[in-house]
Formats: sequence, structure tokens, C-alpha cells
Amino acid sequence: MKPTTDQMIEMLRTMLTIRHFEVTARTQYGHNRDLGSFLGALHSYEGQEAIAAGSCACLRCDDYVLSSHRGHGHFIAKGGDVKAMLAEILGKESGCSRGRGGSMHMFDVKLGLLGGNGVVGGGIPLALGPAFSAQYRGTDQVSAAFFGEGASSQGVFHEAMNLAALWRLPIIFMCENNRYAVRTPACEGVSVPEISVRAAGYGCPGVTVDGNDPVAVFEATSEAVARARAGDGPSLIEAVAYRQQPHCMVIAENRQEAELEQMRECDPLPNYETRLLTERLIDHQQLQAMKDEVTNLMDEAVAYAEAAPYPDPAAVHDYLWA
Amino acid sequence: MKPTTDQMIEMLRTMLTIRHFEVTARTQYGHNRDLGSFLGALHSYEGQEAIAAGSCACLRCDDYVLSSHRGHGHFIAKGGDVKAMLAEILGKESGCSRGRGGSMHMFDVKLGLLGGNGVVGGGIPLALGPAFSAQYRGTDQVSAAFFGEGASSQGVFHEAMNLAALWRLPIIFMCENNRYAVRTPACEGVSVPEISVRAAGYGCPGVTVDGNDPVAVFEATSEAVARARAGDGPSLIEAVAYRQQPHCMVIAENRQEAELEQMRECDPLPNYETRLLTERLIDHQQLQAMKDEVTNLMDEAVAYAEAAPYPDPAAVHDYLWA
Amino acid sequence: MRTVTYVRALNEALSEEMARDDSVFIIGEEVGGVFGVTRGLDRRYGERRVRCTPISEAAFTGLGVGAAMSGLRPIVEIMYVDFITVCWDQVANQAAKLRYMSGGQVKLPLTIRAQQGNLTREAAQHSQHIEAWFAHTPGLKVVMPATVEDAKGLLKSAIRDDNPVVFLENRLLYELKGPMPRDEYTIPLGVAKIQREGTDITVVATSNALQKSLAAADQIADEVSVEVIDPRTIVPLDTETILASVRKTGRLLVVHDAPARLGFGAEVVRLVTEQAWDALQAAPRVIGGLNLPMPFSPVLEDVCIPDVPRIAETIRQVARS
Amino acid sequence: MRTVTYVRALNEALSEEMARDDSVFIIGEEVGGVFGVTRGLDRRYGERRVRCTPISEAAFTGLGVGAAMSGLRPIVEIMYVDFITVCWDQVANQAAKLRYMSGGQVKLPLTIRAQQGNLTREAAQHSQHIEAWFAHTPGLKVVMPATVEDAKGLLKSAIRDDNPVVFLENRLLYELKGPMPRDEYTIPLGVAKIQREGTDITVVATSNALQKSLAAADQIADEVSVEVIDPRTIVPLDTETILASVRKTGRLLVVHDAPARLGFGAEVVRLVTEQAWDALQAAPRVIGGLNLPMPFSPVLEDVCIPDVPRIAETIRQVARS
Ligand SMILES: Cc1ncc(C[n+]2csc(CCOP(=O)(O)OP(=O)(O)O)c2C)c(N)n1
Ligand SMILES: Cc1ncc(C[n+]2csc(CCOP(=O)(O)OP(=O)(O)O)c2C)c(N)n1
Ligand SMILES: [Mg+2]
Ligand SMILES: [Mg+2]
Repeated sequence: MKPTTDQMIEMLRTMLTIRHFEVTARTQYGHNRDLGSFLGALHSYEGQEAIAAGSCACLRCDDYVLSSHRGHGHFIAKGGDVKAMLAEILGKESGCSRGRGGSMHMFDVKLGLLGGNGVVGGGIPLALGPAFSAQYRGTDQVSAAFFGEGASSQGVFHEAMNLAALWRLPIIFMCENNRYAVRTPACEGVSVPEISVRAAGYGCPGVTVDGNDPVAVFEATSEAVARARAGDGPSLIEAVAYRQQPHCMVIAENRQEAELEQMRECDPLPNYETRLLTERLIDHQQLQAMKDEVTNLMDEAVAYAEAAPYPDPAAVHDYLWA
Repeated sequence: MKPTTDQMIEMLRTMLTIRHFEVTARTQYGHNRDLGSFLGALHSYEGQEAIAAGSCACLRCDDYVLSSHRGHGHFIAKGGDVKAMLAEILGKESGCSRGRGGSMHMFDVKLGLLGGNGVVGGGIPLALGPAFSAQYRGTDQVSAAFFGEGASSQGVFHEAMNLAALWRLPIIFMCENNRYAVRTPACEGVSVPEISVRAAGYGCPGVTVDGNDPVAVFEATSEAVARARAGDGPSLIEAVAYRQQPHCMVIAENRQEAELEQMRECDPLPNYETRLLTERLIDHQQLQAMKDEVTNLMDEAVAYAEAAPYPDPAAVHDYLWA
Repeated sequence: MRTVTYVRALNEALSEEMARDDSVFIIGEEVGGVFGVTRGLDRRYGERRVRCTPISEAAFTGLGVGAAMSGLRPIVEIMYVDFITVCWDQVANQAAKLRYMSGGQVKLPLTIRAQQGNLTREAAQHSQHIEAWFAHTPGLKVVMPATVEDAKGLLKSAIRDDNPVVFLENRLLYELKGPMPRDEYTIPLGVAKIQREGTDITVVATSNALQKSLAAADQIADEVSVEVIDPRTIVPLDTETILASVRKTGRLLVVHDAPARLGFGAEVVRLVTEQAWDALQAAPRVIGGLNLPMPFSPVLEDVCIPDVPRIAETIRQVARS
Repeated sequence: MRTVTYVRALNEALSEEMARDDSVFIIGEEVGGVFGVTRGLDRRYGERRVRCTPISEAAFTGLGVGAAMSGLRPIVEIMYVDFITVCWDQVANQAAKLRYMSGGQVKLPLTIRAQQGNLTREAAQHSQHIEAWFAHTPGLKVVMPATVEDAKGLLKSAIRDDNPVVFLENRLLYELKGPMPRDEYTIPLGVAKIQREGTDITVVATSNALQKSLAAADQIADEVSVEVIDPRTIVPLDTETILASVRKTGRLLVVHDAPARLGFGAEVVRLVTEQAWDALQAAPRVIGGLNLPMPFSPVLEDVCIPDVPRIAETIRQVARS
């Protein structure tokens, strides 16, 4: 299915929000580090915005998402509140996980956001659960697991694909091939050039799409979602993009200049902006207004998150047991 | 490669030995149970003899085998001593694992037999080790992992296939599809009709062969072994046969009569005997002599294993640390 | 009261909870079969609610955790507790932590059932008692029923609990017979039971070791008055009942089949010495399994696990010291 | 003596053992990088001996176990010990048991290195101290170096050991500086070290808790004479050194960062109360981490782990009681 004009525009807004959020979070992070307070791991989604935006545009509010360690984009694209996410990154009580989870564990259960994961691949089998649950309850909800190409080498990927295919579970396996796992290039972690070919080994559809293009991602995902809702089982989508930032804020890297050059050329954001302008789905003024809104949103989020109180240390045992 | 006449005849001997061993072991087992002493799990290899015989005929003494819970056949086909194996099943000190391992853990390191496994799939990643080791040491040894179609649904299958393919490790993944995992039919455990198609997802050869025919197994394995020795990496072989006995000695089953009928028709032993007789590779007299030898061997093994002493309970801590 | 077996008690608990609540389902390998706990439930509740899986523990345990987060009340069966190793991440890093990491947003009404046991000559990978791994992992409740009545009452509570509960049955107890109330009942998690009253020594014992300890106490009843306590749940632990008993008897012995090193016994000793020091009249003792992988040979396995004579003799020693 | 960092000490140990024995190789994710322990080894020893893997811990740990059975001496790196969950079967059911199950036929000269630690704000799945899981699994040795000198000497012994050794580094100690002998040396596994002599109380502490305990002992040096013991290896445990100290001081405190429940502290209390009961003049105590998944927020994480003031205060309490 092709996205409607509204969806095309909304995907841009989502992408802009993600990009700005990541820049804001990185800035906050560096700022705190300079003040001597280290805020753990922070994995930037910059460069992969089109994947979250394109795929989550196909999901309903009552669909489920199981995210990875690199999950800010999924949270935003599924409708999560950036204020609450930034507060979470700063460890505040009003964070989306009440400060207990941090950057890798963003929850918003009302939106079907069932958390990221610090264990690579850990969320893949979890995503079977809501899919099973939907089938069991007789709804047409779907579940989406987001994970990296590196994660696809974990055993749970295989187990989950096989189980989902056997039981025709309504699940989308969304493999974000950003070409690196930390500093390991995809070709040293995965024995075939395209991960999507593995779908055939489970008897389910697999496709590789341009993860820099939200429309391509939308088209593939909407097909997969339709299949899932119709009871026809899982799909594997490999979306190829490029991780623009280092793996996380603390790991040094030196990539080749040529590669960085290429990266700038395929940056999904300017390209998609240009496309919407060229296709006259949006004009310069509207684009600027959208950017201003996003900037304002980030300013608000920073003000909110910084002002928010920390959890009460005396409440450390809260939320262990239901 | 086709087996030589000698190899054809030796494969028959191996198959007969395995079949007779299993019958002997079952009898001993029942006998002990009647005496009130229960000897744990015993998984019969009856019906799968052609797989061990055909594949191990392609292996050298210095090649490695990692076996499963259903491993008596591999032990015999790789040259293991039936006396020591029967003594092991009876928990004797002269057992091949000094009575510490039992039926699921048969070792003979001199022969490259690095044990069976009580954990389904547990031996698959272990088999990467000797393959890596051979590559590292610069020998042309190969490693073979034997596991069931049920085990192929474990995550380690995927991880090991991917790693072996990436590093071109000299390893043969030998999947014995005996059509059941306990009482679960293969089609309820594996989402595709042929497991061998999964090899394509790793970029390595995969083939399904008739596991009732030792010659078919030999041909596939010898090709895989040649590839491995040449440095061309792993292969996946799916050998389809039929488990004749219940999963293990204590689990009741009721299979359809039609299925049992079919099983009798494709029993690898009489069929292979007939073939060798028809092709005049062996005559009735030689066959009878071979059977007598095997019968004698079993009688000897029983006498030996029954007479053998138990371990000294005071030595229970021995062999924990090297 | 009726007399039923432990395995039957478990079966009844499952059946009653499934009848009561459609969100309860069972998932695992060969469910409906093998050890008899789930027998007949497949026919009664159908494939939708009794799901046989491929041999993919990580996948179906993860499925259970995810289903618990999205409105169901899964019962995941691990055929032998030893196989928890292949899905340990889903248990220890996911089930145990998701609720806390979510700041209390998700509930995890998940029961993981498994049986442990020994003396069945199944060797090192089928004979482990590993309640300590679970109990050392914050976020999991750990239940170990030792009697027929408890098997049913605790399992029903485990299923109704909104947290991940690891429910460890003992295959040596499956054929144990015992009295069973006719009316519905549950037994709360976190409440120990004094299985035998006594005044000279407190014996804390779990699972099959409870049965062995009761037998040992019987054997030496004229010499020593033994109080035998079954904690029933390791997490949460009813420390109060144990402390009260030790304050009365002044002596403590803990018995379990798991290896003694860093086992549950050590934990009880830690709590009792810290909180009832002045009451202790003798050194507390622990009898556990040997710190060895379980050997296959019957003659070796037999010496790895505490038996009734050794428990009786140790009770005597501690009582006299 | 030179002064080097803990991370450098580890790096030297690896490099020296690789130079000494061609059968030693390193396998893991991003080896040659990340925490600096393996830095430069990839360049020095090449890809054959320093192998970067896909994110497949179960596969490459199994590979290590199998390589150890077939003549090599693998060093498997798990990036964070928390991820041991995804390869737990290969560690707990395979590496730990294969030698015993083979009746002593195979040797398993395998070292599994991982770092643990906390206070780096990485939340529940990156902040665990789980030496108890390993130590409760018969067949594994467990080493926890707390000083620069020990880091090198113990790692060399671990690599040379013919058994599976789990070597647990602490990322908070990586930048710790300390004296380092110029000549080659090894430190045997199973020998504790008295890091500070004293007469009033025995403090047993591991890993970073050892450093915190030494600081606490310094702080209250005029009030209490504290003997601080680093067991260095949890399995095998040098019980004698601990017992001898408690027989002298009459008092015991165990400190570690892992949760107190069923932790190493409980084990020490079990051993000491059983074997040095008459020497104990006060209730032994354990300070460990809270029984919680580690919360992310700094203000919460800070209260989860024993700190120097709390250790000092507890030492005072025990010494006075
Ligand atoms: C089981 C496990 N192994 C290793 C790690 C350390 N680690 C964190 S992220 C990462 C790379 C993941 O690569 P990929 O799946 O491609 O995701 P990306 O970071 O590229 O988004 C690694 C190795 C982990 N968190 N969990
Ligand atoms: C990880 C694990 N899960 C479950 C079991 C219980 N179990 C033992 S054998 C078996 C069936 C194995 O089926 P398959 O791999 O096809 O081998 P087969 O028995 O048919 O030879 C199962 C489920 C186990 N031993 N290990
Ligand atoms: Mg990646
Ligand atoms: Mg099978």
C-alpha cells in the first residue's frame, strides 16, 4: 500500500522529531558528562529515522512494539511523549519508565510500547507474546519486533521466526540493517549479503528495502501488517540504512572518509524533505513551520526534563512486585 | 563420491551392530527394571542405523563427532567399543565414561567421540570447537554434529550455521529427521517441509537425503567432508528416517497402524541386506557369518558389562578437576 | 478429605484455574503428556489453551513473558528445570526485570513450571536442583511444594499472582499420596508451614528433602523432639516462622538436595545468625547435595544426595552439640 | 615495581600467555577493543588468535568449550557478564559438566572472561553481579581479582588451568592503579590474601567491595583494628585463611556488591558458623546489594550498592556487638 499524503507528511514530522530528539539527547548527555554525571549508554537513532517513521505509520495505537537498545525512534514513531522520554534519560521520576529504565528501557503500555532491551535480540521472543495474545483474544492487533542486523545472529531470531511461522502469528520482524554492530560490519556478522533471504527457510515472506526511504519502508510494512491482520502470519523486513553516530556515546570510531561522504549523501532526512517539496506535498513555509514546532517541542522537553524531580531513594523498592 | 565395495559391506556390519546393540541394551534395561533398578533414559537408534553408518564411513579416526541424546549409533559407527558402551549403560567403572556419563554421554576421546548431550541441540555449538581447532592447527580434520529435526528449532542451530559459514569452518551439520521429537511430529516443530532449505539462508549447501539408505547418506556426507577438508566450509545434511522405538524407554505411544506398516517397509536393515545380496556384494553365507559375529560380540559385551565392577562410591569426587 | 497424588493435585490446580479464567493458558513441549501433570487438559481445554511447542524454550518462554505483558496469564512448562539454561535470558533478564524497569507499568502474571529431581539415573544434565539461581535473581518468586495439599494450593496462588513465579515441582513426589480438601482453597505464597512440632531443634527442609526430614524425625522421635518447617516458598521467604522456631529450639539444621555451596541453606543460616544470634545454642548446620555434576552410576548418585539416615544422624549431632 | 592500571595488567597477562603458548586464543565480540583489556592484541597476534565474532554468545562459547576439548586453550570474552544468560547452557550444562561426565577423559582449559560492575548508570541488564550463579554450579572455578597485581597473576593462572575458569573483572577497577612486579609471576587459584591485618574483626570482601572495605577500614583505623581478606577466588575457596582470621578476631563481616540473598556472603557465614562456631563472639554479618533489578536513575542506583560509609558503620557495629 502507498501512504496517503497525510501519512507522507506525518512521516516527515516523525523523522524530524526523532532527529531533533537525538541531537537534544546527545547534547544533554554531553552536558551532564561535563558536569561529572555520567548517564549510562545512549544509542542514537540518527540515520535510521525512515525505518521507525515508515513502519510505525502502518501500526495502530493498539498494536505492540518491542524495541531494542536503539529505541528512541520507535518510541517517538509509535506516538510516545518526548518529554517523558527525555525525563527518563535524565533519570527523573516523571520519565516514561519512572526513571527505573533509562535510555534502553522506554515503556508506554497505553501505546503498546513494551520496552526496549539491553540484551541484543532479547525483545524478539518477547514480541511473540502480544502476537499470540492478539490471536488468542481474537483481535486483529499486530506485534512488531525491531532489532539490528547484529541481533539477527542471536538464536532467538531463529526460534521466533520458526514459531511465528508455524502458528501464523501476527508479527512483523523488522530488522534494521544499519551496517554495523558496534564496530563489526554486517558482512562479518551475517553470513549472507541479505538477511531477508532467511525468511524462505521459515516459509514466510522476506524482503529487503531501502531503509533511507520511509515510503519504501511504509509499503513493505503495510503489506506485512495486512497479512498479519488477515491471519496469514509473520513477515521479515530488512531495512537497510546507515548508523550515523558512533555505536553509543562512549565508543570511539574512525570510519573512512569515503564512507562518511556516502552517508551524507543518503541521509534520509534532507532527501525526504526534498522529495516532499519536489512532489509539492509540502511547501517551504510549511516545512519551516514544522521544524519550528519540533524545535519548540525539544525546548519544552528540555525545560520539563531538567526541572523534573528525581525519584525518592526511599522508594527504591517500589514496583518490584505487582 | 560412491562407497567402495568394502565400504558398502562395512556399512552393513555397522548397521547390524547398532541394531543388535540397541536390542541388547533394551533387553538389559528391561531386565534391570524388572529387578527394581531403573537405569535412566535410553534412547534407541533403531531405524536410523543407515545415517550413522553412512556418514561415519566418510570420517577418519581423527575426525570429531558431537552426538545427541540418541547417540549409541554414532558411537558404534565411529569405531567405539560396544563392551565399554554397554558397561556405561549399566553404570560400571569400565564404561566408556567410567560410569559417570550414562547413555546420553558416551565419550571416547581417542576416536574423536566428544560425548552425547542431554540438552537438545547442546552439542551443535560444541562441534564448532573441533572444527575451529582443526582450522587453527592447520590440519584437515573435520567435525560432525549429529542432532534431530527437533533440535534444529533450538537457537544454537542458527548461531552455529551462521558462524560456521562466516568462518568456513570444516563442519558437517547432520540433521537426523526421524519424523518425531518425543511425540511431536516434525511438521509441528519445523515450519518448512525440508530443513535443508535453511542452508541457503547461510550461504552454504544443504541437501535432504534418504536416511534409510546408507549409500545416499554416504554420498552426501563424502561430498560435505571433501568440501570441509578443502577449506570450503560447512554443509547441512538432512537425513530422513523413522524412529522405530518410542522416544525413550519410559514414554508410551500409540502410533497409527498404517504408519507402523510403512515403517516396516522402509526398515533400512532388511532393505540394505537385500540390496547387497542382489548386487552380489555379499552372499548369504557371508551375511550369516557377519550376523553371527555381531551376535557373539553382543554376548561378550553382556558378559563383560554384567561382570564389571561399579565405581567406588568413595571416588565420587574424582574427575571433577583436571 | 480425599486422598490423591501430588501429580493429580497439580493437574487439578491447573484445570480449576483454567476453568476459572480464560486468560490462563499452558505452553510447553509435549504438554498434555510426559509427566502427567497436564494430562487431559489438552482434551478438555483444546489446542487454543494447551499449546505444544517446538523445542524452542527461549522462544516460548519469551512468548509467555510477552503474553503476560499483554493481558494473558501464561503457564510456561519447562520439561526439566535443567533446560532453563537455554532460555535463561528470558527468565533472568526479561521476566525478572521488565516490571521494575517499566517503573511498574507492566504486570507479569507468569508462572514457569518445571520439575526437578534426582535418583532417576539421568545424569548431570537432568538431575539438578537449581532453585538458588532463581532465588538469587531479584524479581522472581520461587515456590517449591513438598506435599500434595501444598502442590495444589500453591500452584493456584502462583497462577493468580501478578508476578513471575517459578514453580518447582519434584518428580520424586509425583506419586506421593496425601489428603486433599474437597472444597476449593489456595495457599498464600510466602507463608511457611510447621509440618511437625518439636522443641529440641528446628529443621528447615524443602521439596523432597522435607519428606526425608520428616521420616528422619520420625525415626529418632524418642531421642530428639524435632520441629520440621517447610518454607514452601523460597522467595518470598517466611523468615518470621523460621526465626520463631529457632528462638524456641535454639538449634538449626537446613536440608536440601541442591548443592550446599551458595545454596538456600546458607541463606537461612545467614538470616538466622543475623536475626536470632542470641537464641542459637549450637552451630547451625546445612546438609545439601555434593558440589558435583550428578554422576550417572547409581552407586555414585546415591552418595550425592542427603538420605534419611544421614539426616537423622545430623539431627542427633546438632541436638547434642 | 612499576605502577600500572588494572586494565593494563589484564592486557599484559593475555599478551604474555599468548606469546608463551600458541594454543591460547581470544574469541568474543569486538575483541581488540571496547574496554581496552584486549587492546592491541589483535594487531600483535593477528586475526587467527584474536577472533571477533557475530553476536552469538552461545555459538562462540560452545566453540570455546569444543576447542578446549580438542587441544586449544580458549579465552572466551563475554562483553558484560549480564549477557552470560544467552549462553548459559554452554557454560552451566556443558563447560561445567563435560569433564566429569566423560569420566575425566577430556580436559577443559577454558577461560571465560567477563566484566561486571555498577554505578555506570546502565540499568538492570548491564549492572549485575552474578558470581553466585557460577559458584553454585559445580565444575566451574570462579575468580574475582580486586587489585592490579592480582588481576595479572590470577588471569595467567586461569589461562593455564586445565579447567573451566570464570574470570570476573570489575569495570570500576579498570583504571585503578597499583604496583606491578617487573618479573613474570602467577598467583595460584584458591589462595586468599590478607590485604590488611587487624585483630578486632575479619572483613571478607570481593572485587570492588574489597577496595571499598579497605577504604572503610582506613577511615576507622583508630577505632577498630580491621583485618581485610580478599578470597580472590570464590571457587575454590580458601576457607582456611578465613577461618584462621575469624578464630583470631572472633567477628565476621562479608561485603559484596551482588544481592545479599543467597549470595557469597551467606556461604561464608555458613562455613564460618559451621567450622569456627566457638570462636565467634558476635553475630556474623553480610552487606550486599539490594535484592532488586538495578534501577537506572543515579539517585536510586546509589542506594542499591554498599558504600564506604555504610561499610564503616557496619564494621563499627559488629566490632562493638
Ligand atoms: C546478548 C548481547 N550481546 C552483546 C551485547 C553488547 N552490544 C550492545 S549493542 C551491540 C551491537 C548490536 O548490533 P545491532 O543488532 O546491529 O544493533 P545496532 O546497535 O546496530 O542498532 C552489542 C554487541 C548485548 N547488549 N547483548
Ligand atoms: C533443551 C531441551 N529441551 C527439551 C528436552 C527434552 N527432550 C529430550 S529429547 C527431545 C526430543 C528431541 O527431538 P529430536 O531433536 O528430533 O531428536 P530425536 O529424539 O528425535 O532423536 C526432547 C524434547 C531436552 N533434553 N533439552
Ligand atoms: Mg547494526
Ligand atoms: Mg526427531
